[in-house]
Amino acid sequence: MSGPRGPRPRRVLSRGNVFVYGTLMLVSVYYLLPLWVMVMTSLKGLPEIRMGNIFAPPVEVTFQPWVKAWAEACTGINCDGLSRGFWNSVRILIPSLVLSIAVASVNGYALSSWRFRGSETFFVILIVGAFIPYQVLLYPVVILLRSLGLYGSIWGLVLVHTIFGMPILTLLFRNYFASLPEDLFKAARVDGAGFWGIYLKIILPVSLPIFAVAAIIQVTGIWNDFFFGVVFARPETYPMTVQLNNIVNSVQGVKEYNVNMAATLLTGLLPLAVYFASGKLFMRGITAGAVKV
Amino acid sequence: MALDSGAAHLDAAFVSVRDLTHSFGTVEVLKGLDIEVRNGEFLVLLGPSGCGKSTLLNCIAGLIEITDGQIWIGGRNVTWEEPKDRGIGMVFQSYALYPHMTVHGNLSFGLKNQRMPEDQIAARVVRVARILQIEPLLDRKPGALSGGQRQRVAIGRALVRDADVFLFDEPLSNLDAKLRAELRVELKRLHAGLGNTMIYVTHDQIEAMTLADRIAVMRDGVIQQLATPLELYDRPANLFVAGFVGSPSMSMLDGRIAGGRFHVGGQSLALDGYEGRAPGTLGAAILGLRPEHIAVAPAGVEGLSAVVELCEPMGADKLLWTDVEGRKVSVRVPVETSHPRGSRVTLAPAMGKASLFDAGTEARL
Amino acid sequence: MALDSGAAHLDAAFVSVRDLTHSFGTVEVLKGLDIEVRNGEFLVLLGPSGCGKSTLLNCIAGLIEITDGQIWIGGRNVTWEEPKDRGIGMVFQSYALYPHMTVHGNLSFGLKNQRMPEDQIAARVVRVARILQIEPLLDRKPGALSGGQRQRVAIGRALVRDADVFLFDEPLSNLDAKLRAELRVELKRLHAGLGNTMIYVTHDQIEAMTLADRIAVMRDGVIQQLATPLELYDRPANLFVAGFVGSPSMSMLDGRIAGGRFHVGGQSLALDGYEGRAPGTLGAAILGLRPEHIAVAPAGVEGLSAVVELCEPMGADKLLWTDVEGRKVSVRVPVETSHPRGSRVTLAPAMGKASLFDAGTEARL
Amino acid sequence: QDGVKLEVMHWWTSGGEAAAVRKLADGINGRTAHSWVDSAIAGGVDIARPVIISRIIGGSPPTAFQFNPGRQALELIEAGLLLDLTDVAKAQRWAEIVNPPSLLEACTVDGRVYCAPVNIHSWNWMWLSGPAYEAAGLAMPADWTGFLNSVPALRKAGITPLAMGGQAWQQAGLFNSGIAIAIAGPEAWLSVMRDRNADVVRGEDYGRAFQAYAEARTLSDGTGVQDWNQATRAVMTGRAAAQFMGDWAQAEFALAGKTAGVDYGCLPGLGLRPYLQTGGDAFFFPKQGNPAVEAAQKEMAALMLSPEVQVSFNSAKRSLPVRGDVDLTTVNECTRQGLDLLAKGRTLPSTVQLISADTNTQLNDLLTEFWNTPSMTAGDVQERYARIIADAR
Amino acid sequence: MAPMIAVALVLFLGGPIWTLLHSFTDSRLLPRLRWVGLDQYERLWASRKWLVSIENLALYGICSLVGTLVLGFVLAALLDRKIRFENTFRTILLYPVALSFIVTGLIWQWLLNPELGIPGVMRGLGWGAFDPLNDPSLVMYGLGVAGLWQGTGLIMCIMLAGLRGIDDNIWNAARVDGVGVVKTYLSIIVPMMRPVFATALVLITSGIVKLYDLVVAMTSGGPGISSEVPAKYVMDAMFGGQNLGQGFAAATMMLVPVVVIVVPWTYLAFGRRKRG
Ligand SMILES: Nc1ncnc2c1ncn2[C@@H]1O[C@H](COP(=O)(O)OP(=O)(O)OP(=O)(O)O)[C@@H](O)[C@H]1O
Ligand SMILES: Nc1ncnc2c1ncn2[C@@H]1O[C@H](COP(=O)(O)OP(=O)(O)OP(=O)(O)O)[C@@H](O)[C@H]1O
Ligand SMILES: [Mg+2]
Ligand SMILES: [Mg+2]
Repeated sequence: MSGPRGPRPRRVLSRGNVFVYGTLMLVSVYYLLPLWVMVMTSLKGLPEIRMGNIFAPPVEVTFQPWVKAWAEACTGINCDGLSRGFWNSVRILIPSLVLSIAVASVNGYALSSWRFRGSETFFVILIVGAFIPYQVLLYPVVILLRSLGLYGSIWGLVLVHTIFGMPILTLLFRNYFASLPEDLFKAARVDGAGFWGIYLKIILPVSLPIFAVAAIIQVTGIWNDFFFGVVFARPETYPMTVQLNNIVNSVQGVKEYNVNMAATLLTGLLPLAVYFASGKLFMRGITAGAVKV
Repeated sequence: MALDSGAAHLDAAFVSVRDLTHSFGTVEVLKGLDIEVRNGEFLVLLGPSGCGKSTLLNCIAGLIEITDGQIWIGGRNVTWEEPKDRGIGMVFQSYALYPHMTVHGNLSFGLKNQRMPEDQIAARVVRVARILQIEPLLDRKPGALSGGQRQRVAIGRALVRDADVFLFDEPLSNLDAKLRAELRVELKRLHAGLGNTMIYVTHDQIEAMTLADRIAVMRDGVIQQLATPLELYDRPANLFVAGFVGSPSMSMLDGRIAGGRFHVGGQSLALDGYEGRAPGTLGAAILGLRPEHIAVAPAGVEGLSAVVELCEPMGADKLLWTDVEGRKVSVRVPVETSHPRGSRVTLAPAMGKASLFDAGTEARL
Repeated sequence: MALDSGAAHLDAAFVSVRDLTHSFGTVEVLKGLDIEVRNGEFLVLLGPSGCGKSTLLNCIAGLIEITDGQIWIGGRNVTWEEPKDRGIGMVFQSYALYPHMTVHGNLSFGLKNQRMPEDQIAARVVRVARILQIEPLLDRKPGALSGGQRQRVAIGRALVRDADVFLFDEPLSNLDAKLRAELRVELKRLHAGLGNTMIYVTHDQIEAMTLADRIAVMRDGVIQQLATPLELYDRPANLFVAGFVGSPSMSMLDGRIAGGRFHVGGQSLALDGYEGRAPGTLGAAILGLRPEHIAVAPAGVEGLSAVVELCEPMGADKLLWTDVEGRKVSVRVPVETSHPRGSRVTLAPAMGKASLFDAGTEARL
Repeated sequence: QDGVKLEVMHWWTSGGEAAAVRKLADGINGRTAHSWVDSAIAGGVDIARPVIISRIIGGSPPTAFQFNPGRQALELIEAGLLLDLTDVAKAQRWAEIVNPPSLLEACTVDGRVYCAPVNIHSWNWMWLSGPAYEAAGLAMPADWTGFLNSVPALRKAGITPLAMGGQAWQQAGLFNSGIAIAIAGPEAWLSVMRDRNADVVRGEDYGRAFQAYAEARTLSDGTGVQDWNQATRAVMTGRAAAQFMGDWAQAEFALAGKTAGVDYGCLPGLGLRPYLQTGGDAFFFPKQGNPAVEAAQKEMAALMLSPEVQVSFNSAKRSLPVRGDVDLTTVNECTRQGLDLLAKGRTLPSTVQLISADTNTQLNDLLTEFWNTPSMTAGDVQERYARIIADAR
Repeated sequence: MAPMIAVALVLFLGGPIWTLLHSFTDSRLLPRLRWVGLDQYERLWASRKWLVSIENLALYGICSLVGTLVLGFVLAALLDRKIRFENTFRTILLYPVALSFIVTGLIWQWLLNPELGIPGVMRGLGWGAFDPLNDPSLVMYGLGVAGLWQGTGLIMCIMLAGLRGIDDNIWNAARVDGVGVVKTYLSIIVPMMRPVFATALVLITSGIVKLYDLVVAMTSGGPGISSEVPAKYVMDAMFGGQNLGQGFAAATMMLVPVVVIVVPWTYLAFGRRKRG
């Protein structure tokens, strides 16, 4: 017996592979080019930057910009760089992230699986909410928080993040949940699981990819938020982005591009870590074997 | 035998469906359906594909919101109650296994929800897994199971629980004959032991006949007949039930009744011995004959003359497809006999087992 | 009869599976399986749930990457080819309908891909839909269909196409008996007309017997016997096949052969007329008897004495469960007869139809 | 007496600015019982404004905040949200010491003082490139006209005559603070900006100014940068010959180690009519409803104008002090010119002190559109400018 | 939970109403109810900047919507082909989202700079010179390139999550039906992912409508006003110009089409719910 036998050998340079990896590499270049420039710039001294070639690697590598961005850059009279705001950002991020995802996913779940009166109207309002530039709502939010007695507290900020994250996240969750096999819900109801039981034990575990997406959206949004951070926090609780903004966005005076780049890269590290870690949640065929259709 | 096991608990209606109507959008699937299931009864639902059996089970379970009517379980009107408050266990036609849980997790989920102690749960799961022969699979997820294994997990998920009413939607359809026979016996035994009420959808006539206390035959969302298996088989209430129950199915001869005889084409048969109230004379009528109630008579005996068209081996015996005056009639014959295609035989029906229907109303005479 | 329809095209192996091994991770499901299917043959795969039938079909279709072995179709080694280049049509056990397309869309999708002209597509779809009785459903999406309706769409999707090989995985399991019988006939007719090669998984023994040119019985990833239905039924190659084929299944009596007689408990039977090469004397042996090959003999005739335990009505006839020296033996009897529980009867097996197995190797003697 | 924590909101974040802020903070921390809590937000008034307003509306305002004095704070004052500093101003005789008086006027509404000016920044400087003129073989021009005359030579040498960043405020600044004052004259300018006299805009003087602006438009082709400091760098390296920008541009020159008068030149008011526009920063103090805090706020206001703080702060910030009676320690040639003009009283208020932010935004939009639309004529922009002035409130 | 939802409703329903009301006033620095009728709207529609903003938004919107959806889906599909280093590629495509645009805007300015950046390199290779950010007719495309760079990663992620929810059996059926990979994506996978596309669509369009940071960071609306967008108009009016009334009028005008389109669309696409 001659000829092919057993599993098809995987040719490394098959047409499909060349196309897939080729495209990805190409796109990666487009995506990485700015990163390259940033990293290179952050490793150069100011005089070298002034000379102009943005693509060139540094002639003289210096880590001073990174040190400065992290620990020395001044914000007003406080000269401790981004390190100052880091823990504040973490303290803001965690409750906001947990709460916003919890609220939105439960909303999405309620909207997709349980009938309640006015749910459509609720949904429409949320969607319209997604389109309002949040700055327009600044004063209403301030007034609202003031009347709730939350203005200026970290919980006020958490509430704001939760609310402004709600439209997109609710939509995200709702649409994903709605595409899960309906019989799963039925089986769980027969098995005596209630609203929360179904949500926690069935919906949540089979929707991990979408939770990963939601986490990515929220970590990015909350971590990078600057506007709400300054408006609703106080100087001692300013998030890292206020420092970042102060380092980067000075109107007058000299622009230290290398420090700016280093600061931006430093600020992006945590979301980046989250993106990388979320990989495990993007699992394949998670509902395999559930039903036959 | 069908009536004597489990019959002990029979009393008033335990599950009762009253005037149930359900529509999916504009498609009316259940049309004012009424059915009463006695306590401890094993009721089998039979009916053509798409007649509304699954929909009925879903309505009883409270999984779809009914358009009109009432559902009573155990003397309570549960029409508006949540599924979990109805005391039911269910096997879904599509299995609906929890994809992220192992088989063990799937089986124990319902029990955990009832806050049963861990050791009891473990004991039950093991017992059910043994019955269903899925013990080696307890740590797999549904995605790594074969079709029949999945189906068994689905059954197991219902069986582990103490439900008052079990709703089984074609639970054995994807199992091999041997396993199916074993599980049939197990189910019967469990039912006899626990005395739960069972509503069981199946397409397998043997399953229906052997398991059921009573069988309900449905068609287009309406119950056609609700009777014991024997009665259903021997005395179908109408043409539909007659044609539907029994495999291979009853042969139908359309003719006329006149002078106490049934006339079909140029031939006729005496109606002597027919168990119904067949009128002496009636315009059009239909005579139904089951293959096993027809004998191939030696030449000369009174009967219908027929031509052999096809001979199908069925394992235990053979099925002879014949043509009587242009109508198909099938006859069950022993394997040994040989009737070549095209040969002419005389068929002698046992009139005591035949069924006669009014051609207009299709009701049994 | 099984051999004469479609047999016209039989010639060399059309689908041939050579030394096929497949493992899911550490679980070895197919173990060096060999099978040759002739051109135009209707091959039925039988086997217990989880034995690897679906896996085999998937391997033939090229949907899972095999661990070792070869697949040949139409004389070509297709082991490394894409499913679409293998000329197959397939019905999946789990249907795998396209949920966003209407039934019509599901049926016509494959054809559109072959760039068949619109009018031909429409004609085919309508024809298949008529055969499967899903014409009124053409505009529905799968989500709005009953289980049996979905299954028919899945069949339809395979049937509309001109494939050289059809792989059907339990295609009729969720249909009612009547429809199943009708479709069985239709499938047979289609197959006879087109002369395609069919590999058909089923758990329904009647389906297997009536449809198959040959039947392959599988167990744990290994083919146990590949033979015509009659041979399989009458002369099972080993104990497993004997027990697996036939429903209700063959009764097994374990005993000894000595002096040309089979001894069980204190009783014995003459082996005269046994068709195999039964040795005059052998230590342990097993005698297999099908229920329909045992007659309840009048007292005095030679046979085995038995006690009636249970009597199960099966529609056409009854099944008598009896006890012979502590072993269960089932006997098929006419409905009319009456054997009360506990009564003693004499069973007279037809030795010409019996099977004898070596207790050690379990192979047929 | 217990100290109060004074949260001060400002947008001084870059190196030199931060050093300047430290002087203020040192003043508070060192000379009073109170402590300075720094709340810096970079990005200027457009970013700080919503934050400050939100905090005030939200009921937890900062103790003090930096703002442009003038029309922009009017509404807060009218709404009674800001602390009246009149008694401090009286006690410290601000009316006498603040120079130019327009700074205090900008803080005064209905005769009452609401803010404490701290420094003077002037917008209307033209910076000239030493290397560029050297390369073109010319001496640095003395005024706008001279600059225009040098253009052909510059062009020949491959030098962009005028460096201009891509942002609207830079392009508008050239007209509003530069050409309009220099060509149409301070009187016409004041009657437009202060008195909203649209007829003056439609008049001949302004007509010439718009012509000049249109001419300037052609001079910046090829700059290709967004930020002002990138434009400044072009001047520094000699790729461009001139830039119109505020005195903060000097910081860039200084950092690069350039010497005024040699490496770069400066022409206040384009050299034609050397006036100094005296903008600057001021601090406002929201009402807190707490007498102890209010006392501290007033103490702070007084301290900010004290001579010591003025000198140390403005030296660090490279801006001019608001008091005429103090001397900066070291000044270069360009700063000297500014101080001279200040001493001579050749000063004008800054644009934002006269017109509302709304009008300012509209003017910016118009002028940047003009600057970037070659097909738009001086006549077009003149008429539309006039309409905006006429509608200004 | 319930209070959260109540707050959200109050805000998302009350906010626009509040905005609408104040658009009929002459609120400047502080919101106040001094009615001026439709004055703010008249001024809005007489403003060149506003008209340009709308045109720009339409142009950018169409390019970015199509670009993001297509690129996002294609990338997700590529990542879903059981490739190696999936995690790395995904992170690469996603990292732009994590970086503040204040700085990446600057990088793109550099990259698109005719001397320093890509156009310079291309000119070096003998291509024609171009200067996207300083050419009024190209500037929106320049923004588009950067916008695509920043926005696609997230959409790709959403699509990837959607792809992961698709049953392998569907793929098998398509393979047996003889459908090529591309065709399977187009005619089976994409239609099955309709809800995912709906989510992506809302996310992208809401991002487009709110487009602000990118413009500020890269062009500040320039050259001239040729890259102005409505959200920036609103912000400029509210916070730059201290004219809340004008800003609210513009914001209202932005919401009108949203409401007109979104409300019926939501009812159509999502109104008929599956379960009950
Ligand atoms: N969501 C739906 N929308 C519209 N019609 C539906 C829907 N679900 C089911 N139907 C129709 O309702 C009828 C009854 O469906 P049901 O599932 O109850 O049938 P069944 O008796 O269980 O059939 P089977 O034996 O094939 O499972 C079928 O004709 C089916 O097409
Ligand atoms: N993904 C998987 N991982 C591990 N084991 C698997 C996987 N899929 C199937 N199996 C195992 O392989 C065996 C064969 O499965 P297969 O689906 O071929 O059975 P089958 O003969 O079709 O059974 P059935 O009649 O129940 O459909 C089963 O025991 C099953 O548990
Ligand atoms: Mg059903
Ligand atoms: Mg299978």
